[in-house]
Amino acid sequence: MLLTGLWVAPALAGLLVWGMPSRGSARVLALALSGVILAYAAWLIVPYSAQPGILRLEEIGTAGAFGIRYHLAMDGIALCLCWLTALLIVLSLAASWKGDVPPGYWAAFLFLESALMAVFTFRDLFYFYIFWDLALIPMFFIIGLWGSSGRRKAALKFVLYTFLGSLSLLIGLLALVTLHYRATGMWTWDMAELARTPVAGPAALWIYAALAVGFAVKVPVFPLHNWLPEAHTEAPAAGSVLLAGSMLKMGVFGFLRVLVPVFPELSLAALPVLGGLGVVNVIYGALCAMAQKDFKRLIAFTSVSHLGFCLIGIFSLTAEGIAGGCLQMINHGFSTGGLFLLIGMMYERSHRRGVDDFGGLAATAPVLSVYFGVILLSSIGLPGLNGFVGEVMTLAGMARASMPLAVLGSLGAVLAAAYGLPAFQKVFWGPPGPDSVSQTIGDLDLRERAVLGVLVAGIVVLGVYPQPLLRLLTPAVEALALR
Amino acid sequence: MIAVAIAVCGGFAVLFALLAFFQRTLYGSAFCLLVVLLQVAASFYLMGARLLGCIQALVYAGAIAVLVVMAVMASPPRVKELWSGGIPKWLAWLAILVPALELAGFARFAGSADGAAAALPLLEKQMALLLFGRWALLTEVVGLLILLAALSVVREDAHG
Amino acid sequence: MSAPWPIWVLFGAPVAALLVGYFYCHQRCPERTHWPILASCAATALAALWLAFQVYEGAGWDFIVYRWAAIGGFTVDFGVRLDGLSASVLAMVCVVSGLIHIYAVGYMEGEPGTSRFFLYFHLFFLSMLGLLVSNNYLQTYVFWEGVGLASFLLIGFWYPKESARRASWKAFLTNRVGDIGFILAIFLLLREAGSVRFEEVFARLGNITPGMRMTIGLLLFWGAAAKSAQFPLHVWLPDAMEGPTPVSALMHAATMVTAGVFLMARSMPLLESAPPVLAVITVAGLITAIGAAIVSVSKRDLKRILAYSTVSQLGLMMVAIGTGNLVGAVFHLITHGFFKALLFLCAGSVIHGLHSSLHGAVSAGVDDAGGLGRDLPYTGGAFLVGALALSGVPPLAGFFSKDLILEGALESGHGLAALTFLIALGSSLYIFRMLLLTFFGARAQQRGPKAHAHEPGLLMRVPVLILAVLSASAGVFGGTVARMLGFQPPHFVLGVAVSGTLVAAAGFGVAYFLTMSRPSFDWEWRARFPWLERWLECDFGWQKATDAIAGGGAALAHFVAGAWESRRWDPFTESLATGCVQLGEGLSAVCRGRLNEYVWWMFVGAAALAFTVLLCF
Amino acid sequence: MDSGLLVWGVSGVLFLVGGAFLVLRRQLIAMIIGVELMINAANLALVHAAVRRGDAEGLAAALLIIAAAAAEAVVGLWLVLRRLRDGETAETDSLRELSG
Repeated sequence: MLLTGLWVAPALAGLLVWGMPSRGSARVLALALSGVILAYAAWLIVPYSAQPGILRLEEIGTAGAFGIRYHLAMDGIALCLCWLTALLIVLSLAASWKGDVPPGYWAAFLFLESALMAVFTFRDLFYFYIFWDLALIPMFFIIGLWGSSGRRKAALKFVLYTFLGSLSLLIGLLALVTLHYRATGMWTWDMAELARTPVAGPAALWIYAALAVGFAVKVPVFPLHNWLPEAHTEAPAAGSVLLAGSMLKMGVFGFLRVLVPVFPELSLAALPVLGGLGVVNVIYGALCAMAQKDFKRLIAFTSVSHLGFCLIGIFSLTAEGIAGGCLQMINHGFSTGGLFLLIGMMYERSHRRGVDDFGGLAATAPVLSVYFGVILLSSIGLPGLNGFVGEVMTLAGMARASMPLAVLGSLGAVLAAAYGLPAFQKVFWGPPGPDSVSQTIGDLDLRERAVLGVLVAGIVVLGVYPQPLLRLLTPAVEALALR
Repeated sequence: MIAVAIAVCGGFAVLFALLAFFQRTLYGSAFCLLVVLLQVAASFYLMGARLLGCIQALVYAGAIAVLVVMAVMASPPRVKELWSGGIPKWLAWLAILVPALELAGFARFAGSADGAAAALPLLEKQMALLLFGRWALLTEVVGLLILLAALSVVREDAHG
Repeated sequence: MSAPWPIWVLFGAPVAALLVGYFYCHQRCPERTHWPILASCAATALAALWLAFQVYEGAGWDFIVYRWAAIGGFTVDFGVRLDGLSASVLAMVCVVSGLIHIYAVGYMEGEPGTSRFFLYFHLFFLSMLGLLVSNNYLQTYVFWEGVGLASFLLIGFWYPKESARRASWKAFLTNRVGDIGFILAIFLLLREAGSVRFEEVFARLGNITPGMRMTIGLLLFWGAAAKSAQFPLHVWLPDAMEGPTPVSALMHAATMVTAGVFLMARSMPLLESAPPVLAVITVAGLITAIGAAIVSVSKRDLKRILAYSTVSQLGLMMVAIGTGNLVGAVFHLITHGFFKALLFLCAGSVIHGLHSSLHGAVSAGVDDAGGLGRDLPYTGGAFLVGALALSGVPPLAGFFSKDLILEGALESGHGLAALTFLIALGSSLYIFRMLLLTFFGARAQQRGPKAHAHEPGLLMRVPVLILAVLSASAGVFGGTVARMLGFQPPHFVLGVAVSGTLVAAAGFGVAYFLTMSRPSFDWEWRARFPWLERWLECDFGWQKATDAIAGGGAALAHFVAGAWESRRWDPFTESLATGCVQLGEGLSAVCRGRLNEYVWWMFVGAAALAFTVLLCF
Repeated sequence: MDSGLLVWGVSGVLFLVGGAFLVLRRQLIAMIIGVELMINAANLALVHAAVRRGDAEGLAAALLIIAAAAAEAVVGLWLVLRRLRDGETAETDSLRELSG
């Protein structure tokens, strides 16, 4: 019952919040319930560490029609991602405290959380796919209803683009299951069984491609990424935090949970293609970020770059590469989540997002500039902070797999500095522009400092001492490593 | 023997259907439809489903075809192609001649050994039992359907 | 052996000072932020000296503090390693930075944001310490970038100035380019040797292929070249003079830039196992040293002359490393730390003194500061000591360390020795030119405004005095440094010593001739050879080349983001959507509203369906 | 005598003629007549099959179909008349609302 609670609780909370009469009470209840869920997720470490390895808890019900079985399981990677999601939900709800929004806004976030938790814990591909698509709906409303000017187009583009991806994923899954049935005469959607009898022959390649495209759309991999900048620019601050912090990880999680175990030898062979795409992601994202004028688009492209590192890590298929990929996912949640919250706060005060609209903030808002500085440095991978840990381990893993890709990937480090620091210099050190609003921006109040304080604390601790998190990930990662 | 009779009825049904199609006026088409329905009722009867044949003749030919003719007559005269004088003379004569021929043929051959179609009382009894046994619910629903149809028409006129 | 407590003081004191400084002083009493920081400087200096003494006595530590990350083939533990090399350099760094911290209190008085300055200053000091005492390459890399970040913050301290912002950004980017080489070397080490710890790497050098050893060595040199401003990546150091003078003194003269040489010295066993790398280092060192010396002679700005002099001296140290002369390189690194810091502090006093007439300019040109010998006798005297030390006049420190390098060069080849002597000549030429022009040039010849300069306060004079004493007497430590590094004390070859002094004297003579006897020479050659001046101004065109590369990168970014992403790829994917819409409109034209047609299409559909069903089963 | 083929033929033609009514004739009432014809064709085939197999369910179904057809005819005619009463022509072209 432990894991079912994890994804059912947010859904119930969402319904409860939705039903609240007044906006104020809905807001308070939402924050309280998300706090409870965070506590519950954190507490899960106790039963998890009681039985190390994969916490196989929920296998309720026998295989129904077509072998669909309600099968949940939690391993190190899923636990970390659930923690990250729960934490980001609490922080983003706290951050959007001042917005005057109907209860539906808070409910949407809680529904999103429930769908994400389900995606991370379900081991049955059927349920996995259902919640994979369900996660889009709340985000569609968050962007569509409470975004900024061009929200409708962005929301529609976001949903259509990702649904196309999910279509390819569905086709892949169906083909996989039927081929498995033809091979073994047994209907099953369970990842473990599907992995046990690998599908051979040319069909496997097509299925692999279909699944890869399905996941690639969600992780924005290079050619399929242009829904991300628009979705981020138009989403409300809290929405972008969740979109970048957790939803992009669904794609990477998909690669990790479905593709690598079910098609080990194809994944090994896919190193130049998908590893190469990861490198392209890193460099392309960084180059685009360098030339952006809108801050949110800039951060959106940095997400593309960071997730490129995740791909590099995972498709190196070495233990430290995959562990680096998982760490990068969590670190990216912290740093990009923080950046989006900050930009949201600056937008709240000045209704402007352009890099040129601000200037000389270091003088007028010192605390804001310190927080922004630390989080931005973590985002460009300064050693000592958490961004660096992920990058080093993914590239070290890739160095063992294929050195040229590692060399190109580490080029991303220079480009990261190239998009991070000029923006910081322009906004905080640069001269206030003619119409820039730096004078009117007041410094952060206590609530905002608390929210960002949590993120900065996470950034510093994960940067200085990542070993405990690594110990948590090791059993799951060792199971996946092939090289 | 019976097959010939059925064939004759079928032939006439087809003939009158084509006639209905090529009639200039709707009035003629409706009339031909009536004849076709009667031919089909005759075929049912000849096939052995006597009760069904009667029902067909009564309900379908008697009620629905007449209803259609009534509808045609009820439509306002200004709609030219609907009205423009009744049905052509030759058609009327033909419509009378055909049943007469059939009745004559039927009478003549009724006596022959395999002439009378083996009535299937057992089959029809089973049908009745079925209708009010296993399919009772279905029959009720169809009955209700007809009631509804009638009501909807009535309701409209009540305060039309 | 358990770690002695002073090692924890090394790390604990700066961290405590930073925390207290930021959370208490910076928020409540900004003007007193430097107190905890000075206290931590004192503590670390004492601890460093005590540890150096222990290491001199033969002690040495290499232990792991905690396990940073370990999974698969990636095991990295943070630890401390104190041996001869790190202890000696650590002592120098702590002493010099302690003095410069005191100097900075006097120098930065009255400046806005001094508390922020001291916090950044001490952050640099902490990173430098971490770098020196780390026991593996990755920890060195972590503090290596920490030092880069501190230099970014400090160069851009006066951020309202556009040039300061550009200089700090250029410094960080160039360092990051270098760091790519360093991190790639780390990955290769992880792959080949399975660990990054110095001990294990040097123990397993045998089973790394020569080719791989060479690549790792070259990559490490690429990283060191960026940090120590060697030939291809030295472009950022002259611009780094935008920062306040204490920053230039501490980071861009004495400590930070020597990190590159320190890394080379640290990985000496690796370099020696790949001889071609040593050759490359020597060549790069020579090019840098000679080029920088020439450019330095042509510069007019006080701090720029010293900046290029630093680049030249670092080139000399790299030459020493290249010739395998570890003692020479490290000892020169230490003595250079003393006298170069002294020279910069004197330049700082001059700028500070002229502050009123410079109307806010950060640095002063030789013309503005001409003939200040009378106004600033004390600073002039200290500068003279520094100049003598730098040019290698006996008995000062420079003579001893440069002599070692000359001997090493002589052993490895006459051509090389000639070039090193040329570098020595260049160094004495540019330093005496600066000395004469600034302090002894007759006021009339200088075209600068009549500036009234005043001697700096006591807080600035004491560190200068101490550094002057150290620059003069540091020569005696040659033997101790050699012993700490595990070599026999150096024996002096009389011939090399005498020729070194002669070269220094020759340099002085030429400088005297160019500045005193024909004072207008400085402006004449610029008028007659304007192309030469432009050429020298931008480091033989290399500055332009690097700016072009950076510009190219930005243009590529704009092309990728603008022309490709937002004008071709995005519209293309959206055109797929609009294409579907058009398709929909086309199909809807079929329903023209006629009922019969609909029925007809129904029939056709039904027939087609029936047909397919029949076909399949 | 296989009357089967014959009856199939008749009901087929009847069905097609009904279809022709629906597709080709312009008047609404003609379409209703067409529908009636098609229903009868189907009924004829159904009853014939039921009788050959001696399956009472077929007959019962045929009976219900007749009932349903009655209801359908009533409603259909009523719609047409209502439309005619409102002063519209009985032409199918007047019904334009569905055009794309």
